[in-house]
Amino acid sequence: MSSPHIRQPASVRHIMFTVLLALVPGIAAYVWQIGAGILLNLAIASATALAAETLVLKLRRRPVAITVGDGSALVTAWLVALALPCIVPWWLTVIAALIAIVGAKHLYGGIGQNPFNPAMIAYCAMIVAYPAIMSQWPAAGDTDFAVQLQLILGGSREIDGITGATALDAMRTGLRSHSEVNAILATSAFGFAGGRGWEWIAAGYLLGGGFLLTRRIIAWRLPLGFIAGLGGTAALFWFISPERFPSPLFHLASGGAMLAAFFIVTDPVTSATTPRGKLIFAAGVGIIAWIVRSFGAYPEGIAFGVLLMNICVPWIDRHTQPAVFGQRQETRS
Amino acid sequence: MSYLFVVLSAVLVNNVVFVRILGLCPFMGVSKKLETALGMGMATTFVLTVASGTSYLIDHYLLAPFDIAYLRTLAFIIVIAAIVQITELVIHKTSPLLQQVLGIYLPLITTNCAVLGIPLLSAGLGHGLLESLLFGFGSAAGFTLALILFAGIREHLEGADVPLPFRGVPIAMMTAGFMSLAFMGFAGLDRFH
Amino acid sequence: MFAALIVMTGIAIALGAALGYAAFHFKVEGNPIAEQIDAILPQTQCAQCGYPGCKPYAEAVASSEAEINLCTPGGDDGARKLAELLGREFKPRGVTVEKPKTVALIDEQTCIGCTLCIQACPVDAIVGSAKQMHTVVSRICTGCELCLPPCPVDCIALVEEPRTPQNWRWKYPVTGLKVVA
Amino acid sequence: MIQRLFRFRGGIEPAPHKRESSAAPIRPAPLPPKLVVPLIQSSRGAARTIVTVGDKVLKGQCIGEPEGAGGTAIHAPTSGAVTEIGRYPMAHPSGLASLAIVLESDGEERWITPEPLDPAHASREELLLRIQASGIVGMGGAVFPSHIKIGKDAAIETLVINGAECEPWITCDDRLMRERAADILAGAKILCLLNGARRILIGIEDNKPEAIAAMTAAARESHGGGEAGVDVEIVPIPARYPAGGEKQLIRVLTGIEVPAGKIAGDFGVQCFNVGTAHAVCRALAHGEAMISRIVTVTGNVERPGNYEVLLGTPISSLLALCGVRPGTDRTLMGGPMMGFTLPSLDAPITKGSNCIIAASPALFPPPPPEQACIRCGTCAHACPIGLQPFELYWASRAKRFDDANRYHIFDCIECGCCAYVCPAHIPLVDYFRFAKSEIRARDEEQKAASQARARFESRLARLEREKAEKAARLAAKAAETRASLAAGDAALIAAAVQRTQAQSPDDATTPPDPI
Repeated sequence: MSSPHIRQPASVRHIMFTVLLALVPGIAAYVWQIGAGILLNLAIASATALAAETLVLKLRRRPVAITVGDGSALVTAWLVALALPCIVPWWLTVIAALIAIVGAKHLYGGIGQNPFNPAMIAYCAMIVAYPAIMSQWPAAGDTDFAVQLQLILGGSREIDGITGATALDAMRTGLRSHSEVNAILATSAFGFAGGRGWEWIAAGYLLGGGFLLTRRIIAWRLPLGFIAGLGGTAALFWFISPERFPSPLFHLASGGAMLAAFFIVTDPVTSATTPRGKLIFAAGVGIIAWIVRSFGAYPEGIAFGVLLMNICVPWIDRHTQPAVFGQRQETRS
Repeated sequence: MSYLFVVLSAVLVNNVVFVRILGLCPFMGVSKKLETALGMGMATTFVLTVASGTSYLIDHYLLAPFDIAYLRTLAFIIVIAAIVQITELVIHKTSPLLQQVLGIYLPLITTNCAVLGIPLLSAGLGHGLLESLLFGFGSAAGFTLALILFAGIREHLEGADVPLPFRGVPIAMMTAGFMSLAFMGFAGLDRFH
Repeated sequence: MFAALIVMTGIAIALGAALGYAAFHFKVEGNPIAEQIDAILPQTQCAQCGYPGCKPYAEAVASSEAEINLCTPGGDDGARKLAELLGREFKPRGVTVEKPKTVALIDEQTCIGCTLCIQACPVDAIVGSAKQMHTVVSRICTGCELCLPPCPVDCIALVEEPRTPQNWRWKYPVTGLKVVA
Repeated sequence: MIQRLFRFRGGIEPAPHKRESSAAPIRPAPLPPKLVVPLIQSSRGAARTIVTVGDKVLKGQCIGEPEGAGGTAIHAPTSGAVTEIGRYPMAHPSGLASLAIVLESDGEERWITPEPLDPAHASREELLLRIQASGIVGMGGAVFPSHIKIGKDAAIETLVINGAECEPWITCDDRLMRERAADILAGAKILCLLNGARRILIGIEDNKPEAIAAMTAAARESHGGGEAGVDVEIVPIPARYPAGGEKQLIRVLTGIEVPAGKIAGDFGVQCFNVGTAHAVCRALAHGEAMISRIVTVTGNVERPGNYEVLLGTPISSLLALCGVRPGTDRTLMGGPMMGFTLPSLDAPITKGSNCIIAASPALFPPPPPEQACIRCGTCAHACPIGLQPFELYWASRAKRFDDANRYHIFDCIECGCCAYVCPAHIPLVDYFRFAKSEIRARDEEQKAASQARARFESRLARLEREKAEKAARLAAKAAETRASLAAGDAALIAAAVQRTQAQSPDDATTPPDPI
């Protein structure tokens, strides 16, 4: 055995379970505002993820207990479930969780070695493969668990009035038909800041994010960079033309912005690791998210932003290496 | 503005590798190291820009007047092959520095289908000379971008404990697929005005 | 029809002429790749690759005459480096056991001073003169074994370098991750 | 003057565990019957033995002369007889053996007559020679020969005396400062004479108030003695590992960051350990060569404390003195952050051995199994050098040594902060040590290869030249022959013809080549 001979009590397991704990307020708000269907999705995703991870580790003859027990598969599963619409049929959640755990994580060697955020790979794959299902969300104000259960179990999706568009969708469609922002915001899908009910969920994520920040589980530069990138770009265009571009508050309170800010761009494995790189990475995600939301073909651009910036991470890290001890001085003299 | 749009669209929205799925051979072959990826990208950019311009000239002034546009593919192939060869010879002799950077990649470019595909696409889209040049340059820049980013990830992956059956090319293909998925996020941007 | 033939022929002739002109006027001698290959080779000059020394082997590899995995002292590591430099596919050498670095040692009791080993040594690492005992300068010796066959009394042996704190190496950490490699 | 302090990045605050051994005063360790003094004591060179088996030596008598400029002398730790000069296991993680002089003590402890040297009346060269001849090396653990460091001709402004002792468990410098403050100060002033520094900064971690008080009192006293010209300041610094690293301490005290590969002297600063300063004072003012040092013995022992131990004392006998408790599974030399597990307890105490820790699983739990790195960056946060340890780990694990170099692996001081904080329990430092020794070996091979290439090419050139010379000689001879032919020397022709004829039948009888 070699030095150091003492170690601080810290573990990956502790980090992961703290993250799960921090997701609880957001999930509680979700259940309260949108309905309990999300709990079922969380359970499906968790079970699939844990089973898939166990199977892969067994196949590869790697230690199972310690790796499954670290909780990282659960974090991925929860993020997948929270990113998908909460009324997707059960098989879609299963496929998404499988893609995340097996395709995006274990094919690269397991935790810590995947270049792409597994949850976002799953989300993008699903939105590209099943665009129709992926754009159906519970209609605003409809929190009936029985209906959601029926949809999740694969019930017919043809009934109007059960599913509805998200705030981002409504905003897009409205703007495409040349309505003004304020007129669109007055419709029923919107609450006081973002989608009706969704601003409470965003607040829940914000609360959990604050908890993670105080526990130093996540690096503050990542959420800050993301919020600055998304909010800053939105603010700029909103300032230029408030009729055609919604406010930064709307952007930050709708869709998965808060979930992304504190739980997705903060994934240490796939984000940039240098101090400056973290800011660049997260701001890039925010800017791309805004561009895709405003001009692209998909209603939510955060997932694509994350993947595109994941691609750039080696490049960002390479060019933002911090100065080592004594280096700054040397360049000065 | 619209010219800038041609370039941006060619680089990001219709990325030659991730969206058009062209030029995969050098994309997989020369992306193991960042330095070589950069060299390959620069060489391709140079050749593709020149090839786009020349192809336009051949198409516009030779094939069109004689009404033999159906020979486009054939004509472009020999022209591009010859250009690459001549470029290599000239660079080899005149600029040892460029030869060091681009030298071993130039012969490989002859087999890059993107170099043929882009002029053909360009001719099909009815681009003018400047547009053809920009389209060629933009596509090649997109190719270079894809190559560099891919090389960065592959270099990193060399340290990863990838399952044995997936080591090497399989995981690289998977990665290219995921990158392609990411670039789909740009879909629709070129249609927005 | 004729227009097509004429145009295509014209293009072909024009390009052919241009290529011929270029090939003639821009001809270059020398191959800088050989130098780069030579820099990778371990310079034992052992000739185990079948070429008389490292430089000739480098030139053979550069002109695609030789495989890149012929160098025994370089091992798989060296072959991998060559593969990377030349963009060729890496081929394992088959021999997986890496030999520790050795140096030649002359048994001074047995040596008869024939100078044959001195003539064989590619790096002049053996000193001595006729009828005098020879000795190996172990700092310079590359362990190429070329001095073994000429010795008429078999007084040369290859010995492992002694381990000292200076050349002692830390081992690769034993990782708990892999239960079965 | 109130000293402004600077911060270094990173660092950790492990539990200090200093009280265990710092309470009791320094005790002399009893004389062991047999002492093993290795010839390698400094990091730069060995000593050459000047005694033979059977020689009787006195305590403090030189038994090994410095070999080369970097060597330092070694001395007999006690009086007695040389019984053997042979290879013995040394206190090194490798457990390799090295040449050592074995001394059987006669129990009389008869000193050689000491010859003090008054620094005020000696030339710089004399002082340097004396430091080398007294075998003084850095006592902080690096064992760098002091005469080389102090002998550098550099414009030194500040002398930093390192009393930080940031590693947990170790208290030998603490006790030394409490008990021998005056000697340390005197040694520091001699060092100032040698390097021309105008001020002395003595950095002590603020968890050692008694040491700070003792040093402050000594400084006040000596100042009262009228020695002007050199400012002495005792600076309490925040306890934060690795504040006692030379470059970290210099950073904290002066704000100067000395980059890797440079020495502090280039920046007008020199740093010596308190133990070194003390040894300099003993060597010059008292004429005593370095034959003992203070060693902390602590951990899972009955009587932890600090002992003045003769060099060459076997570690096992030192441990026996303190009473090792049951449950001890290994013994560490050095602190728990940077020390190593001793491969053998027969190894002797050397000049760099500051601490011996009896380790038990209760005090030093075995590391939990290594998990995968999640790139959380905790290690980068803790690194005092500002490196990215997870990148270094990634590169070292995959044996991508060029990458490791790009991420400045040789700036790593192996302080262990990264491994201490790692939530995945990765032995990061092990990976870095592995990568460093591989890279060093590769560089050596590269050097050897280019040397071999040069020799091979010059040999080829020589053979070529010899061939050309031979050809030229032959050509000259042929020309001569032709000239004599032209002169019509018929006799010569006849002789030649005869020779040829005499040979040709032989040629005909040789069997044809089977191929």
